[in-house]
Amino acid sequence: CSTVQGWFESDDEDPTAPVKLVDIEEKVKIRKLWSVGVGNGQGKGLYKLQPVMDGNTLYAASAEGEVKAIDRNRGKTLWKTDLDTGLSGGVGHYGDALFLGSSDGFVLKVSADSGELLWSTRLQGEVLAPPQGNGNVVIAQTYDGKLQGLDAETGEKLWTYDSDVPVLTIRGTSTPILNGNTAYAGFANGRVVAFDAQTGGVLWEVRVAISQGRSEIERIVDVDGRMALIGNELYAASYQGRVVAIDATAGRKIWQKDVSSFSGVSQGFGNVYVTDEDGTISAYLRNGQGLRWEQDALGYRELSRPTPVSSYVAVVDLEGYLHLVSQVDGELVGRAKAGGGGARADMIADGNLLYVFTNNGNLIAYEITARS
Amino acid sequence: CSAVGFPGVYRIDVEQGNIITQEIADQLQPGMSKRQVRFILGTPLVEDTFNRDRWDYVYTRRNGLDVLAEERLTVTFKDDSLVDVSGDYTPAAFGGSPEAETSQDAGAAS
Amino acid sequence: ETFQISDIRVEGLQRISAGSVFAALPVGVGDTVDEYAIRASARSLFATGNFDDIRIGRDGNVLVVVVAERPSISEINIEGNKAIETEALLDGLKGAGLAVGQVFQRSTLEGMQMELQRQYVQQGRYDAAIETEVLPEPRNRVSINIDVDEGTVAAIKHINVVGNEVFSDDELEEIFELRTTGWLSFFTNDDKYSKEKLTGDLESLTSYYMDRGYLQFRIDSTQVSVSPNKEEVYITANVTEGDKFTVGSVDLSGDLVLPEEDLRRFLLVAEGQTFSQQLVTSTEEYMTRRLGNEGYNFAKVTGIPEVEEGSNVVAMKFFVDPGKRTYVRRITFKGNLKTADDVLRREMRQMESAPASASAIEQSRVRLERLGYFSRATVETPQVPGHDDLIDVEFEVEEQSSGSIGASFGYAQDAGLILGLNLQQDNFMGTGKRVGINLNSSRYQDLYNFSYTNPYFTEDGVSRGFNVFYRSTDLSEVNVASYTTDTFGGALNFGYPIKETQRLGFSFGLSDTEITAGRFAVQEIKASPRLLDGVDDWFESTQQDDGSFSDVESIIPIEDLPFEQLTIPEEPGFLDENGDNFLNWTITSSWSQSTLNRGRMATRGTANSVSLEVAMPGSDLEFYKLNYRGEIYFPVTATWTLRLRGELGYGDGYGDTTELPFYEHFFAGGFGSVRGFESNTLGPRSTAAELYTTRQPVTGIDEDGNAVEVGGPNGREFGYVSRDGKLLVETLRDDPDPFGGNVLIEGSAELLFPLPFIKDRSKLRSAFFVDVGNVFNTKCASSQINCFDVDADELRYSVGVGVTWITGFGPMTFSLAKPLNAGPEDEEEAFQFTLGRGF
Amino acid sequence: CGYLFGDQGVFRDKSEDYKKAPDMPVITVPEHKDSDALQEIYPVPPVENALLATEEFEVPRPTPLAAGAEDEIVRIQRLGEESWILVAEAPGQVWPQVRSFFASAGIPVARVDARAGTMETGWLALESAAMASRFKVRIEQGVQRGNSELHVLQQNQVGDVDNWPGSSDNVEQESEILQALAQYIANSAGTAPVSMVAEQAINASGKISIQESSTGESYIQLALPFDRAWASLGRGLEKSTFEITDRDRSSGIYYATFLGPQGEDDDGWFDWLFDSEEEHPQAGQPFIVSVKADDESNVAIFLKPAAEATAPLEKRDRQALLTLIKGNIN
Amino acid sequence: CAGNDELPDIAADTGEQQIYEEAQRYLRSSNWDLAVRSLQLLESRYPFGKYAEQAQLEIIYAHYNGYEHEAAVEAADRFIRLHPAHPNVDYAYYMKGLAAYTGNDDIFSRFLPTDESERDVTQAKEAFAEFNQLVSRYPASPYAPDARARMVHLRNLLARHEILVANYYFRRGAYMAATNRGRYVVENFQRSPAVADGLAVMAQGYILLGLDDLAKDTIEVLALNYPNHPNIDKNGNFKSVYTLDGLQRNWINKATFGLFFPPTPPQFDTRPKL
Repeated sequence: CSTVQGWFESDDEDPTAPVKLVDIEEKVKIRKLWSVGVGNGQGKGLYKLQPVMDGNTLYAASAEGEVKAIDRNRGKTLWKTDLDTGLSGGVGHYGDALFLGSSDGFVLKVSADSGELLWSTRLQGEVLAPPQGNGNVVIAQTYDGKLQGLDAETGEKLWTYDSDVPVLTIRGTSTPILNGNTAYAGFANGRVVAFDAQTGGVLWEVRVAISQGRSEIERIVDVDGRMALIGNELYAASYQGRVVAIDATAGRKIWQKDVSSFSGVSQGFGNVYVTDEDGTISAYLRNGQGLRWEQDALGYRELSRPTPVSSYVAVVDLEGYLHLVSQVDGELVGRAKAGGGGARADMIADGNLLYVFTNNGNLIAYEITARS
Repeated sequence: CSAVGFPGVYRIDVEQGNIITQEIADQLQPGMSKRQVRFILGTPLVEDTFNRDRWDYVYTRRNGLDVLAEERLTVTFKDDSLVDVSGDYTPAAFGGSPEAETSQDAGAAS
Repeated sequence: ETFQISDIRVEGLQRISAGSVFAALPVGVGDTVDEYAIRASARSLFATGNFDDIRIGRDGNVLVVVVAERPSISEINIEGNKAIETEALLDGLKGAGLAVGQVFQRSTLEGMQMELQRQYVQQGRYDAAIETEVLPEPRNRVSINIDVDEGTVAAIKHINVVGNEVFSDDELEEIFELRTTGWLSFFTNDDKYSKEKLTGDLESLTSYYMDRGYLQFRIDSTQVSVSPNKEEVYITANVTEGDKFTVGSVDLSGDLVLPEEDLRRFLLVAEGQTFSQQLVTSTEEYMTRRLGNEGYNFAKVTGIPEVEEGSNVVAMKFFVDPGKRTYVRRITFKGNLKTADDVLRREMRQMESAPASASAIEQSRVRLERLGYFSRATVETPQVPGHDDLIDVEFEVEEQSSGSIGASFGYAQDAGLILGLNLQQDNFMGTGKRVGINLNSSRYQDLYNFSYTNPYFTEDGVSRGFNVFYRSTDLSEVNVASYTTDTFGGALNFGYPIKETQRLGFSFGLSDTEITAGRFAVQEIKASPRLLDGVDDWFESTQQDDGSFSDVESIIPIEDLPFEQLTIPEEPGFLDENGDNFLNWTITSSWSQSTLNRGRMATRGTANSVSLEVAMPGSDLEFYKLNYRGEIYFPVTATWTLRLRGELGYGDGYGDTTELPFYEHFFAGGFGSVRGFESNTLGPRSTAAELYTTRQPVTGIDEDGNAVEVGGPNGREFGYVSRDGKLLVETLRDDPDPFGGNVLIEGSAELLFPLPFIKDRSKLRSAFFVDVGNVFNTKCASSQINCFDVDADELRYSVGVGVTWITGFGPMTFSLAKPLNAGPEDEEEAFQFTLGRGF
Repeated sequence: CGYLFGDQGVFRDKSEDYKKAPDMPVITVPEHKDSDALQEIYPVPPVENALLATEEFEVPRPTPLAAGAEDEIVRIQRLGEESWILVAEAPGQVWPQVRSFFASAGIPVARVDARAGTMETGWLALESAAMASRFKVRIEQGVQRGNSELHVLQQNQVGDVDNWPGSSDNVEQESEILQALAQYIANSAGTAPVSMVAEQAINASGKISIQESSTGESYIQLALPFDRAWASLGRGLEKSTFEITDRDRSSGIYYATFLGPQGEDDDGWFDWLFDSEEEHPQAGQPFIVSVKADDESNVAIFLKPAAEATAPLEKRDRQALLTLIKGNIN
Repeated sequence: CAGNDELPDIAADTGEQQIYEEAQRYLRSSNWDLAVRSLQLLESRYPFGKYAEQAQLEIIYAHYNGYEHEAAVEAADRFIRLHPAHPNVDYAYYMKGLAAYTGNDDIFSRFLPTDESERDVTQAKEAFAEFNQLVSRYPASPYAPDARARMVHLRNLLARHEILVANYYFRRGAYMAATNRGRYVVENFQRSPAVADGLAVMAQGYILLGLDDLAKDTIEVLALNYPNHPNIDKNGNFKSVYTLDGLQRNWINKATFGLFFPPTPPQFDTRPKL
């Protein structure tokens, strides 16, 4: 009768099941200022459409093609437009222009003031990350492992860089960083490459992780999450690989630690924050002296990119809970329910204001203040 | 009458042997090797056990007892070189008149 | 230093034989060996994989090899596997060299883990986890426990085609076999990713475009990725459609062998048409097959589209390479374990030592399947090695029992339990002859029949055979007018083909039929009212006003019953007119045509047969019966087929027989006819018999005038009752039985559909059907009810579903049907089931 | 029903026809005709003895591998005044044990010839002996497959010391060494080392086998001299539950009645030979077992039912009895 | 759950000897599948015991007798793989041959009057190949004589099959096909008795094809080797049984459209009545 029982007993302690939340002593007050709905949010394609902040306005886009500009103070919608195409990558911003990627492989330049479409250029692959602009060139990364340079004015293709894509990857691509005339991008083959934004020439290339193991699954080493650039230090993390600190000009590895992260790295308070796929949030000292603290109470809860806000670090888990841990010792200090089926998009922090864009399309503003 | 039984019994044609045309036969030149002849005429379906140097290209098509078509061509070699070609399609090179008489196509009276 | 080996001694051997160790050693007795040779022999011994540890030393000039054998595996047990059977896993392991009794090595353990992981990844279970545990056992053996956590199968969450402008995403998604999780996915598993399916889908995507003019369509790249929790799969295909092309010119080149217009007939590609890869491929196929029929078995036709620069026009060039004319060297058969070689060979339309013809070979294969002896016939034409223009033709058949020796047991509702010993063998002892010895008895019929037919009496298929039979039926049992027939007779039959698929048949039969009408035989059979045998006197009794009858004055023997006492029946019964014993000799001629693709359970083709049975002049009864039966199959989709079936029958007497004898009437209803009605119950009814009333007289007067108990000492006598000069008549009340008629019109339309789980469709068939039909009589007796001349709106309709399954005992069929317009007299029967008799 | 099932009948039993399948010579072709095309695509290779058993064919049982139901590995056997050690291991395994016996006993080994299977010690002075003596151990294959025999020869250091005498000068010394050697081998059984040379030189396929005579009668072929064979046959018959009623050594005949399995509870190793559970068909039958010497080191043993035997001896039963006896001769 | 109706489970600790005895009793009482089960049990529990090899051999025997021929072949293959140099390995080869030889005949087929040469010959080819393995590797094996006799029988059967097909093609009127089948026998089946009929078929075929000089040569060989062949008359020339205008038919046959008393077509079949 073993077969019959087999059906009903649940997967006994499946090691990778998300951990149950335990009550914590709230040391921080998280107040919701306002919340604005933006279309259907991330849609079905596991997209990561991220809002962008410019001064007092937030620009957000949703998978079905709606783009909104929202006033940060009171969450009032300044303008709203509906581009009649599905969106998969966005929202890039530079000057008075927004850059979006459509799920049909187009890069769109939209006016930041009115949302009017300026130009759209067709690329080969899905654009899953916000294209970046620096006034004269626009960089877009596509899911088929290519990085495209387009002319900011006309949208005409300038150059293309092609990286070899392994058979099986993690859904999504990393977000390229455009700093002046150098562009940095992380690829699915576990490497970070620096380019001359104008000509597309490769400045340097650093391997973040080496794929090993036998099955396709064990060989995934995507650099998917957003990288962090501060001064001359570039931090990047890969799946089933390492978090790496790179000298941005020389392209030399400064230090590296083993980690498996798909949601990206951030830096603050002298630390580099990264969330591992097994749910531990680790803070490494930027100077490479090693681990400052580690918080593993949120095991396997598919945490988003850790975002420093005031003196805390915020993450959102798969059920949409917003957690705050202290930047000093990683202790869990606050929790709030953002809902919306989680929030894959990277959060934006400004002072003690935190903007979260939930998967079902709510852009929520929080104010974080320490409890007296 | 040769009809075995009821009038109009449907009988299939029984075809046997290699199909040869004058045009193919004319390509034969004396002294050709067996391989060359085989390339031109194809594999002979009658290759006698006791006469390896003689190939017979016989073609017959019958329906019951009526002979619908019958042609034959015999090729003989002498230590791997073609010496004689005889039969319905004697090629010019072997003394056949250029337009050899057409094969008797008239079927025997049924 | 080196030394010469005087002897080699091996120590520590348990299971491995000394011989295999000596064989593995590169050195032997008498060799001089040095340090290097010793290390080499250690390495080669280690390579055998049987030893954990090898030490080679010297004892004087004796080379001493001390080995420690590796443990062997005593058992492997696997828990936690549900998706993949344990046997399948064990087979996989055996492939990786890991099985009970094998030598256990650490490396094979990793190999095993990888092997199991691979099997699960292949099933899309990306997050399966496998732990292994090795437990030492006594006598240097180990047992291995494997604990599998199969994880969940990654389901496809999102499929995105990038770069499609002409066709919408939904339109393209339809082509894909891989689908995002839908409500049926738990059942069809179409949302489970697999590499093969993806490649297949990409191919169908390419051909979808190429068939619609997009010659230069190409797929730039595809990405497959998983969600971080490895439970969802995302697929993206990046395509470039290119422009739409139309066909400019079409021409043939190369050695056409046939006149150009012969081949051009097969050209599906025409000028001005949108380019379609599909049409190009099928053109190639038809031309190759046509050349095959001409004996060019290795012909190759390739269609090459050449794009004219800068324009959207393409010039189609078909290049024909006939290859050499091919001949068939030998034809061989495989799988005919019971059937003799010439039974198969005589079906051949392709001869040996003859030009090969693809159509003749295919025709031969179909003829083999049409025999009904084989469930499947396949053919291959390999090239004879060393001759590029000779092929062998190899048929492989799979025999199925085309009959059975031994008792057959059947149950049918209309016939009750059918018991019988029948040796119905279409392929008797494999000789291809049809022999039938049927000894069947059922509730209403006993049938003893011996039949022998040789379908190939001559090589061309002239068939010759005979059969003798004795049949006695008591039709009252099966709701047909109560009479019994006893027939015996025999027939000689011949048949011969007049075309590839048409045959003529003749049969000269002699039969003696005897009808005994039952007491209550209906009027159509025996005139009514009638006297009952066994009642031989009558008496007059007048009915009093209080309804009772006066006493009997006198009993009078029947013989001197005055004639006028009887009422004259309006119409004579059949037996009255023709007597009840008929010796007929009949000639039946028939034409039949069949292009069905299978002897049984066909799915394609048509079959028609017309037969005329005439009871020749000079027989006791002179009548004829004309019968047409036909069926045709239309494939509706790849797996659904529409089958139309029809049957017409007309019979009538001629010469001095006025009507078709009633025992030869057509019947309808039930299986093989109009389902949903009780079998044989449609159409004209018989009128119940009218009998002179009989009654027992209560008291009577004996001849010398005193009252006496009529009936004598031993029992009651019966007598007829008459009133005012006429014998009283009473009609039987039992319900009128079906009587059949001389005109039959019947047909049905069936939609054959595949049952989801059934793979072998030659064994089981299911169908929705609409049956229509009825039996009519051109000469209805005035009193017959439900009897109509041929009249379309009297046709009965029924609709339902039926399943036939060929079991070891023969076909088992059941059907569920709902009559739509049953008449008042028709008896309905929704569920019908029979075993041992096909429909 | 001869007609139906008899030899010419319709339902003739065809399963024996293959024995009469003719094998014809290749056809001769007149010299002016080619004959190179004639070949055989199904050639039938030759066989050593193409003699076929005439009786009805029966699917043969696999012959038993190694007999020897006894458990002890080492036994000393005597015949007359000659004795030797019988070891239930292949010569290849016994050889190294003898070497290690001499090494452990500190007896110097003078000459070793693995191919001939002999080992000779140097001259050594045993305490009780008056003069030095030396020993020669000869290893040869045993009667049964996988067995081996150890013969010891002792020579005193007197007279012609260069070559060895026919039998030991001093028999006590010989049996003393014999005992010691047997004891040593007995307790070093199990993971005994194997010597390659000995293994390959002395083939261990046994000296006894069952053959079939030209008349199709099977008999036991035994590679032992007559007297040794006579003795071991006697012992073998008793062990095979035969009761020897009389013997005539000069004409080489044992008169023995077969008792059959006496219903001892655990059926003997060979009970699979006798078909029925109940009384064995041949039980109680008298037999004549004759030993005929083919040459001075080979004998043939025939089994015939005695004149007064009641049950006929079919082929199967003769084969079974002979296999039983063969298994018990060693 | 319900225990399956397996062999009454022999207690786990029954010794090697008892299981083997158990198997012998089943073998003796022809209880083949129980014998197989206990032998397999013996092998799995004591894979390296002293009875293991013997048990493997007896499994082959038991399967064969139980008419499970595929299983017998499998067991034999396994033995050959495990003990390639075993003194009794010839028995395994022999049983593989026997299994292929009997193929899927059942108990009756040895009595049925069916002629094997008419049926599927692939089974005969397989059996020939298996026996060939035995005889060529172990000519001295006690099973070699029986195997060789069967090989000769199989070869003759394969040759006879060719002649049967030739006879059919003569009836069919495909004379070249018949001739080539005859030639195939003469060229490939030397030493088989069917060669005589092969030559007769060739001669008859050549005559019908009008190749008289080829016919003459063949007849010369036939007369030389088989003077008393039914188609050779006393002074050595060929009695042709087929003519180009069909078989002679008696008047009844003609009158009844060929349906009654048809002429029996001649057969080239000089198989001696065994």
